[in-house]
Amino acid sequence: MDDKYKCTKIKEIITHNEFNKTFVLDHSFDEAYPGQFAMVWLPGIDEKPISFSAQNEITIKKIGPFTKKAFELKEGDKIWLRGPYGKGYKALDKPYYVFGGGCGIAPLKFFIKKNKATIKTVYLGCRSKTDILFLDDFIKLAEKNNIELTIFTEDGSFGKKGMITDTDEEFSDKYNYAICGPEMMIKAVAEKINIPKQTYVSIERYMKCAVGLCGECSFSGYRVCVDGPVFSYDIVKKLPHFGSKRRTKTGELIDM
Amino acid sequence: MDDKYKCTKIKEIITHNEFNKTFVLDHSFDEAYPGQFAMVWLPGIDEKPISFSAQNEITIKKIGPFTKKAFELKEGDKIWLRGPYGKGYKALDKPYYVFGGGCGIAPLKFFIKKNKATIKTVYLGCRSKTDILFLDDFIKLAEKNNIELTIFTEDGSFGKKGMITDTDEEFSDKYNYAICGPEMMIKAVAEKINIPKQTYVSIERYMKCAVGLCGECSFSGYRVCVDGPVFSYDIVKKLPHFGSKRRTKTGELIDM
Amino acid sequence: MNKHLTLNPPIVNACGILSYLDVFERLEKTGANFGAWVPKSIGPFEKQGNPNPTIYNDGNVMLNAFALPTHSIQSWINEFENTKLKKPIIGSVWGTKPEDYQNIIKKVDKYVEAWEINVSCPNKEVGEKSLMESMTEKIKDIITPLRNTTQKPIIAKLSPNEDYITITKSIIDHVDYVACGNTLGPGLAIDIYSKKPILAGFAGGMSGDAIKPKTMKMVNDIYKIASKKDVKIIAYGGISKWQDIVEYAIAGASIFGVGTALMHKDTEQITEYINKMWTSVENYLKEENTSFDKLVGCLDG
Amino acid sequence: MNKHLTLNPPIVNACGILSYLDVFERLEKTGANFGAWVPKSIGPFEKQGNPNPTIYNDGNVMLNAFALPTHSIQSWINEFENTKLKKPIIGSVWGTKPEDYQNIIKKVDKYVEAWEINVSCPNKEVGEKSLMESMTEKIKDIITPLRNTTQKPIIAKLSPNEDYITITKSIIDHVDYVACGNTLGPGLAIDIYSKKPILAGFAGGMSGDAIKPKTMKMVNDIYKIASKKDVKIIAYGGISKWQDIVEYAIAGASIFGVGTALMHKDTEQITEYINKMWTSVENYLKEENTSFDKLVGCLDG
Ligand SMILES: Cc1cc2nc3c(=O)[nH]c(=O)nc-3n(C[C@H](O)[C@H](O)[C@H](O)COP(=O)(O)OP(=O)(O)OC[C@H]3O[C@@H](n4cnc5c(N)ncnc54)[C@H](O)[C@@H]3O)c2cc1C
Ligand SMILES: Cc1cc2nc3c(=O)[nH]c(=O)nc-3n(C[C@H](O)[C@H](O)[C@H](O)COP(=O)(O)OP(=O)(O)OC[C@H]3O[C@@H](n4cnc5c(N)ncnc54)[C@H](O)[C@@H]3O)c2cc1C
Ligand SMILES: Cc1cc2nc3c(=O)[nH]c(=O)nc-3n(C[C@H](O)[C@H](O)[C@H](O)COP(=O)(O)O)c2cc1C
Ligand SMILES: Cc1cc2nc3c(=O)[nH]c(=O)nc-3n(C[C@H](O)[C@H](O)[C@H](O)COP(=O)(O)O)c2cc1C
Ligand code: FES
Ligand code: FES
Repeated sequence: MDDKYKCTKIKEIITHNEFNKTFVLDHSFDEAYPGQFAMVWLPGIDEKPISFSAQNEITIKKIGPFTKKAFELKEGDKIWLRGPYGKGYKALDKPYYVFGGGCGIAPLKFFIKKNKATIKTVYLGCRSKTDILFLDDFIKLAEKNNIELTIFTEDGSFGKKGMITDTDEEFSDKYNYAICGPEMMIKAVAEKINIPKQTYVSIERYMKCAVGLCGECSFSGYRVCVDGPVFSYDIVKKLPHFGSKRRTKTGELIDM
Repeated sequence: MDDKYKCTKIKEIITHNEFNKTFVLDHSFDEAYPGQFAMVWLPGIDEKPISFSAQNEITIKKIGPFTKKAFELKEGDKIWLRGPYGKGYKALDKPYYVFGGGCGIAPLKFFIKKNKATIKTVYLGCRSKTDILFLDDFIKLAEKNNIELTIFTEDGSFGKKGMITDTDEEFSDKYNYAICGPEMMIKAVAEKINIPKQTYVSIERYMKCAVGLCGECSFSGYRVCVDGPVFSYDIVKKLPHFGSKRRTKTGELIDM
Repeated sequence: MNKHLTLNPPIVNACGILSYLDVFERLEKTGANFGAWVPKSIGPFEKQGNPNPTIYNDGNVMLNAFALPTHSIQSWINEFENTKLKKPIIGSVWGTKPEDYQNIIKKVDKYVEAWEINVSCPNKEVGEKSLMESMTEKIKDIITPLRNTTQKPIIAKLSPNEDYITITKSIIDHVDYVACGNTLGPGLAIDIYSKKPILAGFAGGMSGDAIKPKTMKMVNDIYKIASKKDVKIIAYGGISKWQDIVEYAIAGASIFGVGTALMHKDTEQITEYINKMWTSVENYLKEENTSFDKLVGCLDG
Repeated sequence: MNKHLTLNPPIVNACGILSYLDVFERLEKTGANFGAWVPKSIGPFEKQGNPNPTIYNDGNVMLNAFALPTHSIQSWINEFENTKLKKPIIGSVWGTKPEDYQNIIKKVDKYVEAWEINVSCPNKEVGEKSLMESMTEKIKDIITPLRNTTQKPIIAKLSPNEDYITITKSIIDHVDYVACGNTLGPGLAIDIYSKKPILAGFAGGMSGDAIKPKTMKMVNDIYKIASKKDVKIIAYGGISKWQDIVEYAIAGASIFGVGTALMHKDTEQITEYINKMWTSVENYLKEENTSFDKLVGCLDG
């Protein structure tokens, strides 16, 4: 198996808000499944892990030099990807509750589209209405497929006011749970659900090779690029680095 | 595709006569078909092309240093082969006449066993009865499968006395023709048949790489290892090197 | 008398692969039977190495141009202090001058069972010169004083890209092992749509199956010198199946490092892969009615 | 003013591959569109080279230790006299001393359009020393007098295993092309059941996809020197798909030799393969809205 780049063109750019854009690609990564990621290369700039938000889509949040450069791309520009990499969310025996926060909403859209019939409930939590990526898609998906959709915004500008953890639903072991979002949100939601064996969460760490060789993405010894990014919460909750430590570009282990 | 050696053991040795032995191998080359050959390696000695006489069998005629060494091998000894290589005899639409001379009888036994139903007639030509390799097999094959078997010996010690070309059968284009044996015998038989488009013959030239790279086995520009060893006589008869020239180990083109 | 390690099995990770103690611990917990662990090369000062892309696998050859990222010696010591590893650790060290090597070895010596002296990384950092020029004299100056720095076995990790025979002769009395070798090349890969080099570091060291015949020759060449001096060989280069271990053993190696072949394998897969590798070597030894010790260096040619 | 060939397409067989004029004729008759033909290197005396096995393909790397079999110059001349080839011939020549090269070139000069000077074969014949030691001075002594021996373009075929930058600088004023490069290594393959080296010649030059990144680096390194002196580059090393040609062009090459990739292909298959290769390059040029001349050496890094 090689790790060659696919050089493709940007067919369309969806600007969600100041900080989030979705790039629709000319090429469809047919093997990709939700939760998996690509290494996205901008020649001469850098290369970073970005999750698929559809087989031909990636969604990027502007936070630093690389993502800033990505935001300068126009429709028709070339973009380079290798992958798909890692383990994603699997369709399992029991129906799913899905929890998305912030930029983590994007890969979950992919998951829900792929597994419509097995999704019971979707929870989304964002600061404000403008932060809810793919809001229209979620509403449509929910209506068409009889999925319960609950949205929390911190400022109350859409759905319920509050945090995603403010729900008072009781969670039962008749369901599976998929969570994607910032590590603190994952921790809060997973603890609230409290069924770790049936809860799957996505973890981010700094990546160099993305093929399991260099160890840079180590998350308490699990290499996120090959062992993850999606893990069972049963494993994650016991790991000392969870919500606490990450490695930098030098390999140093520091507090998050 | 690699060209690794299969190291296998000699299960059984059939001594046909002073100059011909068949080595039955532990390993069966399931992809091999009649007319194809292996590069047979004796570590520390040399490596030479030898045709398959069955999927797990090679038949060797002692004529020089390499084949002499091969004759010293015992049952249970290791032997190394890479292949199968080249183009063999194909099963075609029309039934076959098969002509074997000398050591060329061995691969034809393989061909007949594989294509029993499509063989009409087998002609074998040898100096003497002891030179007829696999005589019992041929007799049995002929009886069971309703194949006509005609054998010529030069000394009359078996079958008809004379050369294989002494037959007065008329050959029609309702049949295909397979010939294997010394180049002069091939020429004589093929001319006698005189239906070049339906006649297939096997050519030998000195080989080094056996994978089409070095050009050493060139036969008027056809590389015997990949374009042959089995060719349509329609091609062969026009080639200036046929029955006339071959390259030596230095690559020099000399008279045969 | 030279000092040699007893590793069971004699299989280690290649340096720069898996790299961190927590990754090794995870593999030990999962049951991966490596004989020792080699953490990422420790350097004299903190550096990030090259930006991404740092690797490129074209399906035939792996290129990497990490250019030796390393964190501070103190933060390495913190990791060593806290490790629960059961198998021995072979420390790898790099520097730009002999004192770098000595300083690092002194500070970290008590945490490791042997020292691998990396004098062979072919990679450069963008805009920098080569990190280590493998000139014979320089390598000799780095290696020779180390007997006074540490009591642990010393492994010189040499490059297949240099005149390794001359280098080996110049250091053979001061080492217990020669490791053959580091990555080959370096090589260049170009993206035909951006017309730029793929690796941010421009060129990168070649590894994987593609380099095996070259390293095999290196092992055998050096074995002929080393075996007369009680110096053993560690083989690094394209080991991906049990047959490669046997082949390197016949050529003269007695410890085997696996690097690029671990690509694309998760923790469970590495565990299964490594454990099967050594079992298969043992089966071969039984079938061929020989022993590992007899195999080492028995090449008949 | 240097002399350059106009080949259409700029694709040749690598020397030692296909080798004989009758094979080239057969390919021309079948319609294979090579731009020129390179017959097997012609040497100063008849020799068989090594016994078999002369090649070993482990699936990742090709090794060969033919060790330059060659027949007499007179029998080469007989073949040249009788050939019906339409495309130009690039003669390849090897020797053990400068006079060997001059003698052969003088005798065969009228049959070829250019001379490729092989000073880079890494193989040895059993029991012999290396046929050609690629020391800078020796290569310079071989190449420099040739301008007085022939009016045809001179191609120095250098080895990736030597200090090719120093060598290039020493000969750059006396050549029209540098060919990069010959086989890498050499490498060693061992049979684990006989415990013997597989090649009768012990070690063998490495070729195929596996060596491409190293030769790519060599092409680019030498292009930086050669392009200032009107010297062009021929690339040999792991060319197996049209993308490889584009990549080598970006690195600086303007003629492309295909060797190991022709393995396992019969005459029809080579014809289809080669003809498709160049068409695909032309499609790329169209899509990228560029020309071949603009592509050569345009690496942006
Ligand atoms: C498996 C995986 C999937 C990802 N999917 C997406 C995605 O779909 N969309 C998206 O926008 N981003 C995604 N990311 C994160 C993305 O890779 C980083 O945001 C990006 O590398 C930032 O690059 P930069 O140069 O713009 O900013 P940087 O300067 O590299 O980072 C800016 C800030 O973010 C922090 N940071 C950077 N990378 C990470 C990380 N991996 N984990 C934690 N903190 C980090 C830095 O410490 C810094 O504070 C993913 C990361 C991983 C590991
Ligand atoms: C495709 C192919 C299939 C073959 N199948 C068989 C087989 O099934 N059984 C078998 O016994 N042999 C077969 N041969 C021939 C076999 O390879 C040679 O007999 C063998 O190489 C002789 O080796 P040696 O060292 O014993 O004798 P050498 O000393 O190499 O040869 C002895 C004599 O035979 C001549 N000779 C050697 N090789 C050839 C050749 N290829 N063509 C014409 N003359 C040659 C030499 O010029 C010399 O006069 C085959 C050859 C080819 C090319
Ligand atoms: C991603 C990567 C990083 C490496 N980092 C180091 C390093 O830090 N120190 C070192 O001595 N060798 C390093 N190497 C070289 C390996 O240890 C090994 O010598 C080489 O890869 C050949 O083995 P392989 O073919 O099994 O990968 C690295 C190799 C790779 C592929
Ligand atoms: C079987 C074989 C024979 C070769 N013989 C010669 C030769 O006679 N002269 C020469 O200059 N190069 C020779 N070479 C080297 C090739 O010309 C070429 O430089 C090398 O194989 C790299 O190209 P490739 O990867 O496309 O095979 C030979 C290579 C092979 C594989
Ligand atoms: S990024 Fe290298 S191991 Fe995960
Ligand atoms: S033996 Fe047929 S081309 Fe080499």
